[in-house]
Amino acid sequence: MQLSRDELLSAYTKMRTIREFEERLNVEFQKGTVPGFIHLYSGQEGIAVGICEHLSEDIDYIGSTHRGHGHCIAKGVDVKGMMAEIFTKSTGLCGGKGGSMHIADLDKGMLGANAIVGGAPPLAIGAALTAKTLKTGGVAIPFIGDGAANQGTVAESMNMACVLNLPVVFMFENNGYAEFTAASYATAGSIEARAKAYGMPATTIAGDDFFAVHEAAREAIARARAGEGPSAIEATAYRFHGHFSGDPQVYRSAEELASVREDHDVLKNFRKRVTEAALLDDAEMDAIDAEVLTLIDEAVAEAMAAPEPTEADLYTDVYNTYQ
Amino acid sequence: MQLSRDELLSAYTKMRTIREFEERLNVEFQKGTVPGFIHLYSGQEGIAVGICEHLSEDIDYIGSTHRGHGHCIAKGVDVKGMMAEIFTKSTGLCGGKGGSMHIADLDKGMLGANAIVGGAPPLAIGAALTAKTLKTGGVAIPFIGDGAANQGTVAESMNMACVLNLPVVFMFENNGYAEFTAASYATAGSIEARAKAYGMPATTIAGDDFFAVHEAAREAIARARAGEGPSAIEATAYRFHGHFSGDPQVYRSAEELASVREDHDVLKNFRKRVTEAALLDDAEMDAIDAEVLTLIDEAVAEAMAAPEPTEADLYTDVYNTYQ
Amino acid sequence: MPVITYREAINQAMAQEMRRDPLIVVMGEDVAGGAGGSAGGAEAAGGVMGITAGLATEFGRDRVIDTPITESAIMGMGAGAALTGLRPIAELMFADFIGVCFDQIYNQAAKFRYMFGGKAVTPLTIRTMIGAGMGAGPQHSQAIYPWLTSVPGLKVCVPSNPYDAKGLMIQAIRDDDPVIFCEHKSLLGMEGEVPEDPYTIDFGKAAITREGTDLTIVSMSWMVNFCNEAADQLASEDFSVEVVDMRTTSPLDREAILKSVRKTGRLVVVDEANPICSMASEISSIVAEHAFAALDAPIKKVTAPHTPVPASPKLEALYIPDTAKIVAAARETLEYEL
Amino acid sequence: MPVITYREAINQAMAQEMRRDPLIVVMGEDVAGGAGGSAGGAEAAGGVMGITAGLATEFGRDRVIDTPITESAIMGMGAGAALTGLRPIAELMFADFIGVCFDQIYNQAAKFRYMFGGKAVTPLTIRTMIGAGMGAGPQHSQAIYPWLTSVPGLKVCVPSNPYDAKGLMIQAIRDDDPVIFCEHKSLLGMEGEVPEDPYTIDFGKAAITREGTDLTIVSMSWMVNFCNEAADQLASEDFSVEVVDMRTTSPLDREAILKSVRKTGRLVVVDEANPICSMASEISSIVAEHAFAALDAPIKKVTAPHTPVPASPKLEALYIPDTAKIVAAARETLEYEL
Ligand SMILES: Cc1ncc(C[n+]2csc(CCOP(=O)(O)OP(=O)(O)O)c2C)c(N)n1
Ligand SMILES: Cc1ncc(C[n+]2csc(CCOP(=O)(O)OP(=O)(O)O)c2C)c(N)n1
Ligand SMILES: [Mg+2]
Ligand SMILES: [Mg+2]
Repeated sequence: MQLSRDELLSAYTKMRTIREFEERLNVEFQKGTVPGFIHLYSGQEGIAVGICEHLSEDIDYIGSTHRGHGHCIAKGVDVKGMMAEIFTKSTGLCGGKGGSMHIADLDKGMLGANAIVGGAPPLAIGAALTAKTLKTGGVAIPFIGDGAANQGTVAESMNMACVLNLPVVFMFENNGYAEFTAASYATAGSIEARAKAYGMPATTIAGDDFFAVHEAAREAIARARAGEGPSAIEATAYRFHGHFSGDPQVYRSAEELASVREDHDVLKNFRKRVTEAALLDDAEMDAIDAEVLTLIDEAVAEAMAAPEPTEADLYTDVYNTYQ
Repeated sequence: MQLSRDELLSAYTKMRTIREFEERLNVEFQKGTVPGFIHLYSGQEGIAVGICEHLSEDIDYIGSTHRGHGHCIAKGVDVKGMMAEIFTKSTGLCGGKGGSMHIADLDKGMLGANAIVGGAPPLAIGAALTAKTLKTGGVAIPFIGDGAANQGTVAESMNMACVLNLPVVFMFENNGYAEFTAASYATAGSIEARAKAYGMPATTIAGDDFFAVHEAAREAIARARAGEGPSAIEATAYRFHGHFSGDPQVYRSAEELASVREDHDVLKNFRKRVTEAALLDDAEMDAIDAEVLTLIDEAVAEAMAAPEPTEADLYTDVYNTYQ
Repeated sequence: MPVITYREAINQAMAQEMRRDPLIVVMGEDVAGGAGGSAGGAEAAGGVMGITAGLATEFGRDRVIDTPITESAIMGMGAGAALTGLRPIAELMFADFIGVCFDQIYNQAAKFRYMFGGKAVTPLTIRTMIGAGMGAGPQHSQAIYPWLTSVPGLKVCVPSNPYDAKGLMIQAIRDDDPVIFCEHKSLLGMEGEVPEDPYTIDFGKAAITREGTDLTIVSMSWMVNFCNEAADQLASEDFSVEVVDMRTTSPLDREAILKSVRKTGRLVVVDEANPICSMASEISSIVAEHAFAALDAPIKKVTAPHTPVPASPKLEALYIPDTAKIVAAARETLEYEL
Repeated sequence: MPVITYREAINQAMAQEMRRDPLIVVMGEDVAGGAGGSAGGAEAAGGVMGITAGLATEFGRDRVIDTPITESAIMGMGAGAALTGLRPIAELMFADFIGVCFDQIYNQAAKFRYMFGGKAVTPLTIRTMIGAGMGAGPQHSQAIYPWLTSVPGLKVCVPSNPYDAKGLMIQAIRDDDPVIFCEHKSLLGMEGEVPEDPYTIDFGKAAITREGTDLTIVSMSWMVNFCNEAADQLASEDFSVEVVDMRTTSPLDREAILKSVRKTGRLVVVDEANPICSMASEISSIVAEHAFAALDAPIKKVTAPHTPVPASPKLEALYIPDTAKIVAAARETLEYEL
């Protein structure tokens, strides 16, 4: 289905924002300004954005992973609040208590990054149960890596979603690696076949093709909204960086690393396609690029300038009430 | 492949022993002589025996379930030791500390019944890893119910077995129910398809046909022994009793209950087949029946007469050594 | 006042709350039962112990949801539903099964509020069955509430009688934090007076079930009943024993414990859990830190031994801290002289 | 004597034992790393923290097994392999992940021997990383050894320095019971003298890392180092402080604790875990029961607060029981007068 100009611009802006956010974080992390671990989403932007462009903030939910920045931005989470959170400042979305692996924004339907591999799918089916019970028409999307695909929680969630006919789209991102181990070694058989074995429709698409993701997601989400139950999408994904910022990636060949960036850059692919089809022109995309850079610069500057949480914050919000 | 007379007699004896063991336990449990819960295997004998007749005590292992008596007997575990254990006597296989849901006999390659649904498959792949590492030629068989099939541990074990190319046969027993809930409701899609999705061969057979099980098991086990990796068998199974001894089974129709016993009795089917083919005659099977009855009578009498564990037993065997 | 069982009290609490609040859903294995069965699919169980009996029939299967045997998916679904607007009651049939789903409870539900910077509200109630006494063996008989109690962000109920069971269950359902409600399998048939109308019991408020001045016994859940018996037995020997029933272990009513010990000067803590890092240890340590000056005797812990729960009913009876063991410890503590 | 790191000490222990005993296999996520990768599949990690570095290269991938991210399958495979003749070392990368695999540890491996009537031998070593100090956030920083310690059938190592790490690891591997070996992430780079030759340290034997007569501080793992600092600081104020390093929490050297407290009369227990049902609580309760008469002051617990571990390094530093907090508690205890 043909996207409107506005839709194309929106998608491009989101993907570009994710890319710049991550590339900048990589630089900051190497400088030592960012605490903890950082897992970068560069290269996989088309997947988060391809699916989230179909979602609304009010009724639709996503459940994310340790590699969650891209999912957040795609779902409309505030970039400055995210950056401040990754810098663990009091102005961060979680007041600095969550950090990169726990960014959440329930008001935007973002159920949280998750530092437990396979942690989010059970939560996502819960959000889908809410949608089904309250008849909101909403859907829930857990993002699942090729490594996470093996976790028992994922299998359980797929079965539960089928049994209860929940509005879920299981979004598998197969970027070929879980940490330093290849999916070809650790993820037996086929993820698509696993999903189908539970009785849900499933399809495999190229995650560096925004339009392929967008189209597959459209169908799966429409199905879920119509009360026809869960489905799964497996997207081939291309991780530009290592597992975490700083990973030397000795397990990947130079050829693979080069090809990932040259042949599988979703932003390049997108730009080529929309300019060739004369849907957008380079100038307007360049303008977006510049705006995004400014936003990221500001976000980093504000995050760095923001106050640390205070000692009192250590003790708050363990409970709503604890008489 | 045609079974020898001795093989047929052995299989029949084992199946009949399981049946009588369970039927007698049902009576004893209703009398209140047996503590805890008892889950009876009657109706499913062909599955345990069909597969275990291919196994040796030394190098092959099985991992069992809460419904484990049949698996134990099929694997050659001592009937009297089992009965005494179920009566939680000091002469029981586990000294009365395990009971019905924890009978184990490592000397016979029986890794334990398991009161945790989905608990055994991870252990079974461990036994398979031992076999692979020590090149014993052994195989490991976890038994898995239709309800257990949904547990994450089962999915994880299937993936692991494929990744490490372990000598495992996943033996699914689909008896249509997990407790009081039908598999048609709770087990989405197809178990066979799930196994295949991990890249292993899988097949579905009728569990009331001893010969079908025996043949499928022969192939799968040969494959495992040859180092060709795991496979799965789904057997349609027919649970004669309720989930536990005493379950009124209001969730099953009278027709289903009648048909299970009339049309799906593996012992009847076996006898019909071997007498029609003139492989065994009724008289020799009747003789086995009588012997088995005597054995079970003795087992119950001895279990009832056996001493209780002593207070000292409460504290022993928590550790091998605990300085 | 109507006399009903602990089982019925919990059932009544859920039914009354479900009538009041359409956001409440119940989920778990066979909480209705019968789904897909050849008899037509009518409610067939109402829980393995009948605690949710009748709920599916009254509220329908959209609100009383039979699930597959996948505890991580059940707990996670409950947590995710709670985070997005429902008030789920999720059943973990036996507390022993926590090992297959603990992550969704302790790393997810319990931490949402804190790690999301105070923005999450997770009104999840987890019902689960604890304890020994049924000959159910090592994997179906454990008292694991110490682990739960130690988790920041979780609240833990351990009712010892039908009245408390109802009031704490209603509070748990209405509470905006994740709560684990521990039902003791040996108490299900216990009868007691329970008001028909809904009422709540505040969390973190202990009950004094026996008043006394010579010795404090602190306990929870099933054990409270043995403690009461022990107190009554000792009363006939002219010892005045106070029994404190914690009712919830998180929050824990430290004040009630300290106040009683400051009065009596002597303490026995009774806990069905394994001894190490138990509630008995916790309560003893609180007193050893905060009421030390009031203590006239060593603090005795009466707990299960450091062993699994044996299947044999004879051994299980020896495993359980019973009235005789409590009386013996109490007597020793009462008779202690520095 | 060679000076090596805690990380290297553990690595050396495993390598030496693997040379000695072909039954030892190592398994876990990226314990080798690189499997199936486009660079050809050579060892690429040796564990996320490099603790198993070189093992795959020396012993081959049949003995150093990269696994999928399925902790239940890893722990269960380790337990099943141990039950049938291997001596597996299974890695649970971060101890926080225990929630997805606890059943295979506590209901299976730990209970085999007891529930199978004494016939099982389960020589399984589980290596795992505990604790705060790396800014790794709420789900990667927890000190969960109290849960482990409470489980009958499990043994638990909590080494505080490279020497102990090596000796306890070798003992863990040779031990015939399931052992969880807790490596503290903040200690990995700590250097110390470690003999090249293999040696074992008996389980259940505490070390006195500072001798003293005025106060006993009991601790374990990372915290011991802060306790030593605190003792040294207080020594300059003429307080004589004894520090007891438990080394293993199961078995726990109760005698060493009681002996020290009987000498000093005062006790502070320091534990990085959340406070409730912690090792601090356990140790306090042991002393309150068995060395009550020797006590001259309340027993103080210094622990993390009852909160998740915050991601912010500033808050994390406040979360951790550090030297200043230990000194403050010690001083209060030393100065206490009845
Ligand atoms: C339960 C659990 N196990 C292991 C880890 C450590 N870990 C973090 S990310 C990761 C790899 C995940 O791989 P994949 O699912 O493919 O996601 P990707 O990193 O490729 O986005 C691992 C093993 C974890 N955080 N949680
Ligand atoms: C982890 C866990 N969840 C739930 C239970 C309770 N339970 C025991 S048997 C059973 C049903 C198992 O069904 P299935 O796997 O089909 O085996 P069957 O009883 O039919 O042999 C359930 C839910 C349990 N013992 N362990
Ligand atoms: Mg991946
Ligand atoms: Mg079944």
